[in-house]
Amino acid sequence: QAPADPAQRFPGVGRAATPAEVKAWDIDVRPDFKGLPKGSGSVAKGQDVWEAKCASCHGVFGESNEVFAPLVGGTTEEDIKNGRVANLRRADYPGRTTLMKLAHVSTLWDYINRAMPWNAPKSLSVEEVYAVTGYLLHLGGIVPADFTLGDANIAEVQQRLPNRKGMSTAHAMWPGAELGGARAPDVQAQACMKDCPVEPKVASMLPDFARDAHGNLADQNRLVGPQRGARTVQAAAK
Amino acid sequence: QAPADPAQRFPGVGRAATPAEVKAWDIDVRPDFKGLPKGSGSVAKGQDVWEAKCASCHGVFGESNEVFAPLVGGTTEEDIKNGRVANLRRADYPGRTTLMKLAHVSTLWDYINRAMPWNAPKSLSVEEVYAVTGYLLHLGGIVPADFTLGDANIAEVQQRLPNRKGMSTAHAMWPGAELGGARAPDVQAQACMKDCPVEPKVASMLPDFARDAHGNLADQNRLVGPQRGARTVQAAAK
Amino acid sequence: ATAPVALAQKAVGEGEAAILELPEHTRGLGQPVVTDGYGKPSKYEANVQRRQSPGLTQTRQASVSFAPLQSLFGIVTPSGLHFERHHQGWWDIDPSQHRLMVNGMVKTPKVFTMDEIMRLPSQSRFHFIECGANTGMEWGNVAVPTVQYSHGMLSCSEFTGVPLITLLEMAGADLKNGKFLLAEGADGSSMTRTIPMSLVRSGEVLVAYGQNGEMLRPENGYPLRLVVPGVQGVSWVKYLRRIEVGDQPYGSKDEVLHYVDLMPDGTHRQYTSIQECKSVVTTPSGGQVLLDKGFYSISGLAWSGRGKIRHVDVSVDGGRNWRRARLQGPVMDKCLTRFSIDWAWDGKPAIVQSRATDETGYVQPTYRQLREVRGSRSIYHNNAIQSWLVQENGEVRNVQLA
Amino acid sequence: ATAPVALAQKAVGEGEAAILELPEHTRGLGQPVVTDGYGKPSKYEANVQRRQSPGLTQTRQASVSFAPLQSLFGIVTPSGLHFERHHQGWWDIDPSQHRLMVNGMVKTPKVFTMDEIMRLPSQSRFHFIECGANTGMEWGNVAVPTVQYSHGMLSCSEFTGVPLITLLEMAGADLKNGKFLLAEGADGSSMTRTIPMSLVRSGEVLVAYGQNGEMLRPENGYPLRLVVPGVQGVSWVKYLRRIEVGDQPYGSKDEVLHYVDLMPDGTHRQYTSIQECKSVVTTPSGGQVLLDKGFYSISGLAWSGRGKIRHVDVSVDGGRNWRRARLQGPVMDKCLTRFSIDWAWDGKPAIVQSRATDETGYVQPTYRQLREVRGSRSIYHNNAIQSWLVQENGEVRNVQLA
Ligand code: HEC
Ligand code: HEC
Ligand SMILES: [Ca+2]
Ligand SMILES: [Ca+2]
Ligand SMILES: [Ca+2]
Ligand SMILES: [Ca+2]
Ligand SMILES: [Ca+2]
Ligand SMILES: [Ca+2]
Ligand SMILES: [Co+2]
Ligand SMILES: [Co+2]
Repeated sequence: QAPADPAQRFPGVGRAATPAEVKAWDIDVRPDFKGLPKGSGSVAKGQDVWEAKCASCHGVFGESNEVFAPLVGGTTEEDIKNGRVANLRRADYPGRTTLMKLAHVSTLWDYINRAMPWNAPKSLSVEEVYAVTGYLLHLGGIVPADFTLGDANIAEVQQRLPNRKGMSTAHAMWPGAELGGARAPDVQAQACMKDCPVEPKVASMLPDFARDAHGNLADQNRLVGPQRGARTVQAAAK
Repeated sequence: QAPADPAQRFPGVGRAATPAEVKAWDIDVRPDFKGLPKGSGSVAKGQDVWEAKCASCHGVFGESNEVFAPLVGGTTEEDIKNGRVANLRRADYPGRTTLMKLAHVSTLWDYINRAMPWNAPKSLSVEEVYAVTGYLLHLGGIVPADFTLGDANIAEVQQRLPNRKGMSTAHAMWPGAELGGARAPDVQAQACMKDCPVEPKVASMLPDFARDAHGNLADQNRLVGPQRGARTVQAAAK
Repeated sequence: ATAPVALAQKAVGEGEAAILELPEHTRGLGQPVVTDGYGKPSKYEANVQRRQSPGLTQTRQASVSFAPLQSLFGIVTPSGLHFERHHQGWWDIDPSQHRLMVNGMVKTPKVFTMDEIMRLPSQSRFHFIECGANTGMEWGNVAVPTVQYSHGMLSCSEFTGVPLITLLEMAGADLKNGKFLLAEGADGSSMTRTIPMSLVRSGEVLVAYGQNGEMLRPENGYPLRLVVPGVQGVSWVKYLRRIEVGDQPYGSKDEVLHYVDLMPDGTHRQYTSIQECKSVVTTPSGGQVLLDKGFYSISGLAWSGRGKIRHVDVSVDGGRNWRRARLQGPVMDKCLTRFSIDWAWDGKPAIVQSRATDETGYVQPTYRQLREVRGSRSIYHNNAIQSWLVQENGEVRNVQLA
Repeated sequence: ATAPVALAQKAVGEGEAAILELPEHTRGLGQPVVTDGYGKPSKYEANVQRRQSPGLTQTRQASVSFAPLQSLFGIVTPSGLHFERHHQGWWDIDPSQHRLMVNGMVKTPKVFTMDEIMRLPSQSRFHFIECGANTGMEWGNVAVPTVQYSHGMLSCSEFTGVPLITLLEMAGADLKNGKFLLAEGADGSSMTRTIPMSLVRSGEVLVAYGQNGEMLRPENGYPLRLVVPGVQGVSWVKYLRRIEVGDQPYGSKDEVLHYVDLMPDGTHRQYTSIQECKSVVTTPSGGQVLLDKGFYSISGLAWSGRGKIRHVDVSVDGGRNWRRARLQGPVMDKCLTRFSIDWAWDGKPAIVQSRATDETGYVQPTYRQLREVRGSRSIYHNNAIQSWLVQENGEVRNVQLA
C-alpha cells in the first residue's frame, strides 16, 4: 500500500525548511571551519566581553574563581611548538584546563557561540564570539595581545593549539568504521571461574571521617527488605 | 550449595504461625461449611442488626435505597423448589439481586462476616452474622420469620436456595483440570482475511445527547500527536 | 458535530516564529537537578489521567478508575496511571507491620514478614492485568465514548516477587491433595479468591512487591499482592495477608456471585478466570479527531491469558478485508503486545478494527460470534473485536456493527 | 561502626499483635478511586529518591542526580527516579511549539512538528541509558559509599519513537557520503554530539517521545530526545531540535573536550561512544546493613553497549571463585539484564562481585585489568568489576582490591 519512496510514503508529514529557518538554527562550526560565519574580533574587545560577561563565573584570568573549573593554564610555549601538552603525561598534575585539552579551535568558538554566557546563551554577536575566543587564546599565550581573530586567520591559529596533536580516535568504542579506529576492544579480560590467581585484599575504602559525607545512608534505603541503610549520622543528643 | 529441601533451603526466613494467629485470620467459610464457627442467630435478632447496621445502605427491606444494588427480590417459591431462578432466563428482567444468584449460603455468611458492614468490616459477632444472614434469607422467603440460623441447620437451608442449581463450571476458562470444565474455548472464531462475509453496518452508537456524558473529551487527550480529543462540551458563552 | 481540527502546517513565508525567534529555553538557564527527588510528568500532559466513568458505580470506594489507553505508548503502563479497582477502598499499609500467613493443608502454618519475603529468590516478569469486567458496559450496546472507558481496566507492568510455590514448599504444603488455594487480602473487603493450583505449580504465580522497578503503589496493593498471569485482576489479591491450601474451591463472593458469566440459558459460569485473547486499536480511537487526511500509523494492544500473541490483523473497512500488523517485540507470555500498521486515510468514513490470535490458535471473536454463544446479558469477559468509526469530519466514534 | 540491625523475628508467644489485633485497614473503609488522577508511591517509600553527590558539581544546573539502584527491582527504572544529567538546566517545553529540523546533506531540509512525528510508524524498545561518566569518581580509588552514587547514572526504560532513518529518508539524505550526523538540542547548551551513522542505518536510533508508556519527562528531554542504544547518555540529545547530515565529525565540546578518555601516555581518546559491558550487584550493596546471617538472594544488573548479556558470574570471595548467576528474561539488546544467585551468609567477612560477559565475548575487567590499559586518571567509561565488602557486623562497604 505505502509507496516505497520514503519521501512519498508519508503524505502531509513534514515540510521544507526555509533558508531563514536553516540559518537561524544551523549554528554548528566544524573542525574544518564549515559553518563558521565571516567576521572577526580583537583580543582587546575580547577582554571587555570577558570582564563584563564571563569573569564573574570563570575568574578574571580564566583561572576560574572558587567554584568553576579553570579554562586557562597548564600549557607552555613548548607545547605550542609540539602540539602536545606535556603536563597531560604527568600523573601528579592537578586538573586539566580547557586549553590543555583543546585540539580544535572550532570547538571553542562553537561552544561559546552556542552556550555562553551560561545564563544567556546565544546572546553574543559574531564579533564578540571571535573577540572573547581570541582573548582566551591570548590568556593561554597562543595569540599576542594585539591579535584580531577572524575567519581569515583562524586556520593559522589552529596550528598553534598546544594540544592539537594530543587526540586519538584509535579505539574500538565508536560503533561503525567511519573513524577508522580499532576493531578489538583494548581491554581483554578472561573469565576465570575457580581458584583464580587473585589476592582479595582491600586496597581502597572510604575513610571513617567520610562516612557521613553523603548524609545518613539509613535515610537513603527502603525501610523494609533484606537489609537497611547504615546509620552514618548519629542522632542528635537530646 | 542450597539444600534441596525447600523447608531447609532458606534458614531464618519465616516462622511457624501460632494457633491463635491462624484462628485470628483463617476466617473463610467454604461451600462445604469448613471454617464455619459454631453458633446461631434468630431472624428477629437479624432484623435488629439489619436495621441498625445495614439498612442505611441497603434499604430497610434489602431492596436497596437509591444508591445500592438490591440484595433481595426476583426469586419465587417455585425457584426454591427447583433450585433455579426463573427470572434469570428472562432477557427482559431488570437487574439481578444477590439472592437470585446465590448458590451457596456459605458465600453469604462468609462475605458478611469478612466485609460487612462496609465501613466497619469484621465488627459483627458470630451470632450477629448468623442472625443477619438468616434475616436476609427470610426476606427472600427462604426461611420463616421465627427461624434461627445456626451451624446445625445451615446445610438444610442450603437445600432451599433458589439458585442452588443455577451455576456451572463447565467452561474452559479455569486454568488446569481441577474443576473438570471443558478444554476447548466455547467461542470458536475463524480468521477470514479477504472479502469476508460481513455487512459493516453500524448497529449501535452513542446517541448525540450522550456526547457529553463523560465530560469534554478534548480534555482527556494529549495536546499533541496525530489527533486531538473531540470537543464534546461547548465552551460557555462569555 | 465537531469540525476537524485543521492543524496541517500552513505556508510559513520566511519561516515560523517557533524557529526564527529562538524560544526562551534556547536563550536561558533551565532548572537544577533534583527539583523533584521523585519526578512527575510535564505540565502539558495534564490531560493524561486515570478517570472514573460517571454513574458506573454507586460509591467511590467500591469503584474503578480507567487507564488512559488512548495516550499510552509501548506496553508498560506508568504506575501513576495504572487502573484502579477497589472493593472497600485503598490503604497505604506500613510494610514493617505487614504479615503473610500460609496455612491450610501444610505441615507447618507459617508467618512471613516483608523483610523475609524480600530476602527470597525473586523473579521479575512483564504481565498484563485486566479486570474481568473490562469492556463489560458494552455487552449489549455501545455505552461509552473512548477506549479509556471501554478498555481501560487494563494495565501492564514488570512485576517482581517470589514464586508462590517457594512459600508453599517452605510450609510443607500438600501439593498432591491441595488442589486449590485461597488468597486473602488485608483490607476491609479481605478480598478472597480461589487460585488455580496449576498456575502455582508452574511457578507463574508470584507473591509480588515490585512493580515497574519500585514497590507496588498503594492503590495496587502495597506492600504485597498476588500476580496470577493471564487471570482476571480480581484474583491478583491486593494487600495479600494469607494463602490457604485446600482441596475444594472456596466459593467466595467475587467468584460465585460476581465475576460470574450469565449465559443465555440463565445459568452462571463460576470461576471463569482466564482473560481470553483480545485486542484493541488505541490510536486512533473513540473520541479522538484526526487532524488531517494522509498517513497514520494505526496502533494498539493485544493480549491473551493463555500465552503469547501469535498475530494481529487490522481492518479499516469494518471487517471485510484484513492486513497483518507488525508486532513490537519482545512478544511475551500473558503480556501486552503492541501492534501497528500503516494507513493512509483518504478522508472517507472508515471502520477500524483489530483481531488478535494467540499461540493456542484462539481467534478473537466478533460481537456476533461472541453473542451467539454467550448472549449479551453478561458483565464479564467481553473480548469482542472493537470497531471505531472514523467519520468524514475526522471524529472517531465507538460503534458496534450489525 | 554500626551494629547489625537485629530484626530476625522474635519468639512471639501467643502471637504477634500485628496479627492478633486486626489492623485498622482490616476493620475500616479505605480511600476512594482517583484520589490521584496520577498516582504516587507509598509514603513509606520516601527514602527512595534520586540524589546529588555532595560537592561533585559546581552548579546544580550543570549537574547530575543519581538513581537509587539499591532500591530498584527488575529492569525498568520508574521515570520519577530516572537519573538526571543537565548541562544548562532542564525545561518543560510546550510541545505544540517544538520543531525538529533535518538539514545538511539532504535533498530538502525539513521541519517536523510533534504532531507529524507522532503520526509516523514508531517503535518501542527497552534500552539502558548510562552516562559516560558513570562510576567516574572511582577511577583512582573509592570515593562514594553506595551504588546510587557509584553506578546511579544508569536507567532503563521502554522508549517509543520514530527510527531516525525514516526522517532522513523523508528529507532525501545522502546516506552514502553522509557518514556522520550532528544531533542538537533546543536548550541553552544546545547540546551537540556526532552520532554514528552505522546505528542510524541499522534503524536502532530513535527520535523518541515516549518513555515507559507516557511522554518523556521534562528532565529527560520532553518532548523529544534521541535514543542511541548502547551509546553513552550524552549522545541521547534532549529537547532535540535539529539533525544535520555531514561528511565529517563535528568536534563539539562534549565529545572532544569532555567525554574524552585520558590515557596513560597523555593522549585523549575522542568519540568514545560505546558503553562497554558492565555489571554491578545492587543487593546487597554499599551502605546497606544485612539484618541477619542466613539466606540472601544476591541480585544486580548487567548491560552492554555492544548487544545482549551472555552471562554473569558472581563471586563472594573477592574473585577467587565464581558461580554463574541466573538471568531474568527477556534478555534484550543493549538493555539492562537482572541477574541473581543464592547465597547463605555465614556471618564472616565476604567480598561480593559480579562479572558480566556480553554476546561478543567481551568480559568485564577487574580494576587491575582496566588500569593496566587505561591508567587511572580518566573520568569516563569505568566499567570495572565492583567489589562490596560485607563486614562481620553486616555493614556493606564499597572497596577496591589490590
Ligand atoms: C553564570 C555563569 C557563567 C558565565 C557568566 C559564563 N560561563 Fe562559561 N561556563 C559556565 C559553566 C557552568 C560551564 C560548564 C557547562 C557544562 O557543564 O556543560 C561553562 C563552560 C564554559 C566553557 C567550556 C569549558 C570546558 O572546558 O568545557 C567555556 C569555553 C566557557 N564557559 C566560556 C565562557 C565565556 C566566553 C563566557 C562569557 C561570554 C562565559 N563562559 C560565561 C558558567 C558560566
Ligand atoms: C456504608 C454502606 C454499607 C453498610 C452499612 C453495609 N453495606 Fe453491605 N454493601 C455495601 C457495598 C458498597 C457493597 C458492595 C461491595 C463490593 O463492591 O464489593 C455491599 C455488599 C454487600 C453484600 C454483597 C451483595 C452482592 O451481591 O455482592 C451483602 C450480602 C451485604 N453488603 C450485606 C450487608 C449487611 C448484612 C450489612 C450490615 C451488617 C451491610 N451490608 C452493611 C455497603 C454497605
Ligand atoms: Ca502536514
Ligand atoms: Ca552545520
Ligand atoms: Ca565527615
Ligand atoms: Ca528470621
Ligand atoms: Ca480456612
Ligand atoms: Ca447530556
Ligand atoms: Co475486577
Ligand atoms: Co553524561
